Amino acid sequence: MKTQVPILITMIVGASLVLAMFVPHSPFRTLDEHFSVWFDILACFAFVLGGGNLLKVHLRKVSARGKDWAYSAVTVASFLVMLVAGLFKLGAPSWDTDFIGDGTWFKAIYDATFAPLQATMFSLLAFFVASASFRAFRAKTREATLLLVAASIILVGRTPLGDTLTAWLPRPLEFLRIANLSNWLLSVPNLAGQRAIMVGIALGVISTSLKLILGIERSHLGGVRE
Amino acid sequence: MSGAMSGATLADSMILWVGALLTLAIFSFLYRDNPFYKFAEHLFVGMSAAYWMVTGIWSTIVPNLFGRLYPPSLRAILPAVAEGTPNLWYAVPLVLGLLLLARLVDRIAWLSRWAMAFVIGFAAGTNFTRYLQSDFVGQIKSTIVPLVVLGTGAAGTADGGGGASGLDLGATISNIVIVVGTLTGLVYFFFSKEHTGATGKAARVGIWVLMVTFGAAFGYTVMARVSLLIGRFAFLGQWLGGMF
Amino acid sequence: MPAPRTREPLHCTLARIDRRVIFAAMTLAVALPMLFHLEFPVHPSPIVTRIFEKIESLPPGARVLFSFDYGPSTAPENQPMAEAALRHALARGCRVYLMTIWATGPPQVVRAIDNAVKTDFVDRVYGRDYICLGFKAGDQGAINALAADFKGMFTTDANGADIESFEMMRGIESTKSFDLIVAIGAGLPGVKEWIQFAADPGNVPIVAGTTAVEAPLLYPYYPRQLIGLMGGLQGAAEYEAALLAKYPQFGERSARAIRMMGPQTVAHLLILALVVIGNVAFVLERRAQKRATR
Amino acid sequence: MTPDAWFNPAKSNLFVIAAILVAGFVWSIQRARAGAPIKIRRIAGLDAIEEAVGRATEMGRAVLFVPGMRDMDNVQTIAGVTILGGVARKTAEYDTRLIVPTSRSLVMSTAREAVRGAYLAAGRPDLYSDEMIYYVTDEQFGYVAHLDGVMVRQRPAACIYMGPFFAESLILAETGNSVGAIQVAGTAQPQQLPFFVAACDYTLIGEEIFAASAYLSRDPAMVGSLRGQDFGKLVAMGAIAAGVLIETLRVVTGSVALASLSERFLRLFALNF
Repeated sequence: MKTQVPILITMIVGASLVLAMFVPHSPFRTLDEHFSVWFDILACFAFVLGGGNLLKVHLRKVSARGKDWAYSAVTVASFLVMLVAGLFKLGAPSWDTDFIGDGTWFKAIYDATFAPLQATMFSLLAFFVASASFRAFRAKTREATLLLVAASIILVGRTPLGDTLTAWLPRPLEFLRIANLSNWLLSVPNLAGQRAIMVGIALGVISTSLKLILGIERSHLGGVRE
Repeated sequence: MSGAMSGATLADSMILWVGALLTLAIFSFLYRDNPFYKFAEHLFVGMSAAYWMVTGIWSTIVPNLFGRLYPPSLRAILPAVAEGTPNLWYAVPLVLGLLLLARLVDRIAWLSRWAMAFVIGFAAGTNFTRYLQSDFVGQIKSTIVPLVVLGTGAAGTADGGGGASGLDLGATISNIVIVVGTLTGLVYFFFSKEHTGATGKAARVGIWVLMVTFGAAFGYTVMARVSLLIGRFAFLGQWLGGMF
Repeated sequence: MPAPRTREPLHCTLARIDRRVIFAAMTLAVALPMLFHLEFPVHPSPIVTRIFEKIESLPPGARVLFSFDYGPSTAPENQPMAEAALRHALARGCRVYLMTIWATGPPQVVRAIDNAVKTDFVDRVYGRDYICLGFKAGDQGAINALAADFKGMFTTDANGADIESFEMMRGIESTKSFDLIVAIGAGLPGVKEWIQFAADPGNVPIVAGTTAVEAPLLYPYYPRQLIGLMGGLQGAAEYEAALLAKYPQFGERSARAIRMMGPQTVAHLLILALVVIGNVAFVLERRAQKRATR
Repeated sequence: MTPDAWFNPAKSNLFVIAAILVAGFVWSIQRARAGAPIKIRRIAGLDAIEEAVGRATEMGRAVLFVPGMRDMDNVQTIAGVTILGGVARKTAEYDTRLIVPTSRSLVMSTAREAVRGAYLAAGRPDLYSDEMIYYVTDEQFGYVAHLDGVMVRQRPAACIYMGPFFAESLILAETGNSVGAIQVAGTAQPQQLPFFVAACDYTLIGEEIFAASAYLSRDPAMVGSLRGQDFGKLVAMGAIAAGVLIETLRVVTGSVALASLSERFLRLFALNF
């Protein structure tokens, strides 16, 4: 029951979805679409599971009064405030309006906190890009040097300065202008590399899927092979 | 930038202030970990978990589960859906969802594996077909190009070299690089052959191609990240401009 | 390297540079050019010029579909390019149709209408010259459906008014009814899906603008399946430059990306300088090590 | 095509290609099970995991494992969780603390099964606790903010990132580096690979992440599937080489017969036959 049934479920669901590509007959025709919606629904139950787990972890920290328990209280409080505001559509004119419409508390909290926090975390990347450039991008090997050269051409090529720097090149050497060079880099070697990676990944995905459907891969079930 | 505050309501300026202070709290992490960052981090975690939960409930569970299982239940919330006919198949995801929640109770936690098995099967089935079609077969097809290009001004190359007649040198070189690059890149990924001898040489060329790819991605990504930082600074400028 | 005995070798000094110094440098590299309004002259590259020429060639009354497939998080990159192309299409007297397949897109459409249409083209009439169709869910499925039956998907405009009540919607059957698609995107679904599901199957001309991160992934389509591409902020700035050269009346309002390219360029130079300094330190260090082992 | 047919002829070419690939896989797996010796090349990134766990043990610090930013419907996440099983087996043997924050609760559930199984297999079920693996938030940057906090406060000696990663890759790798952790990463997101390659000590590139579970387990059937993957690459390379040859000859000779052959060959790879 604990291992065999899950393996059987995985096998049936996976195999019928693969068949669905070739078999237009019902029920296969709409299987992909229905299973997608089912998965979305399950993922939403998972939000409840996740939220429950989050509360459990942080409430335990609060009640134990360990180090930094006050911050856990911040997490619990902000979780509950956002949850209540959203589930009860606080501030909305009626129940049949959008839960994140204008004037709702949910949207106001979102605008004041969620949106700037997200954008700022995102923009931290510019700083980390700078420190990584200094620390990590070193021409240790021939490979690393290639990466650096390609990156530098793009970095300079995508600014007004790069244009000015190489605009003097005469017509027969036009292809060496940095804008042209960076275009070529993107549309030729970059393309080849992307393709090799994509085909490799596709085979990796196909192989993993097959192992799951055939029940060979089962470590996600805690399954040590019998 | 300035003047944006004129005519702003109290609520708007509060939103701006809270946003600006939280922006600074996150930036302070760059100096080192500190109570402001810790506060912002814990706030972010709690709020965003609830945000996704609420969004999931209103945009998926309500219309796609209850709305299909028993539409009349939604008369007050989604009148447009309430007239539909019940679809009992949606009892299956309901049951699977409840099985998933069994994880919260230790004694029956193993039942959640059944729901997980569905998810894994779904992943295996859909990804198998999707990757086979667009990434495996699709990419093979796109790589089939002639190694020799005749005529002038052939589209697809940026360097536009070549002469007035006969061979288009630029396009020819580009196509050779694409084919050789793709093939040697694939050789790099061989697992059952050590990278020695001819395989080793091909794999070597393959890794060079991969490195150029990574370099290009690096350059472009740097550009995008800097633009976002400029956007954030402009936001702080708007806040500062509003203060004076 | 003949350094005096009392001073520590240069590579040690360089290796000890704190991350925070680099962070401070980055802050200054962005903030100072913003404060002092540093600007560089921008020249459009061929891949952007082709977009400009395409829109320039459209006759008055041509139908142009704009899709704003991005949210606030990438607006610094996407918004200037969307507005520049929109201004250009309106200046040519085209009829423009604005929509989005991103749930976070509608506020961006509204902003573009406020910034571009309502300031520079006050004489244009809603429903005759421009229309806001709003958001449509379904990702690439939505594009696929629009390619078959446009008004079947958009039964109303963004404000809920019947689609048939608008003069400019007459004769729109599918995406094939448009003379040009302008897709401004930040990821999935985005430009790639517009090419695959609408432009390619229906043979509709398409031009695009994307974030810098997305741009390398779209080069395989240029120039056959995609007429031109604005990649990141630089792409947007180049378009603004092309637009201002022909239509100087837009002035400062259509130079946002050009202004942002000032700090952007300085930041790029900083990154390059950091790479160089890092590598100098690395070479010195390796040399010192070799000497020590000898 | 009639909507109620039992086979869609427009997909018959895909069916044949899929059949060839599947047959290659099954044959390789059967051969490996029958005991045919299969050599697998060294994958440095995977060997580094053992080293990383060993170092964490010496230093008495934790190992942080991040399974990426997507849900269980992503095959990379499944691969990540499988690798986590291998890592957990090592931390169980060495009695090293393991921290696994997840951004999806389904990933949390699956990861708990995998880690519990690994601790059981290593004979140390007493060391396992559910608290090692916990859900943070689905929000990308909320999760990153938390991971950064964990890194600077708990100072793990090893950070392992395996799964689908996006913009956050560099924030994680740089923060991990600033606390002096040894870092091993693996992802199949091409845009993020340069950052992992530059900022981490070892990186599994693209397909290598899918080879990891076979590599770690050394189970014959799993190793056989790697052979199957190589067979698939040979199929791809052969098809490309043949196609390029035909196309080139067509251009050089200008022959009509070759033109129709090349057209037919390309049609074999059409998405709708």
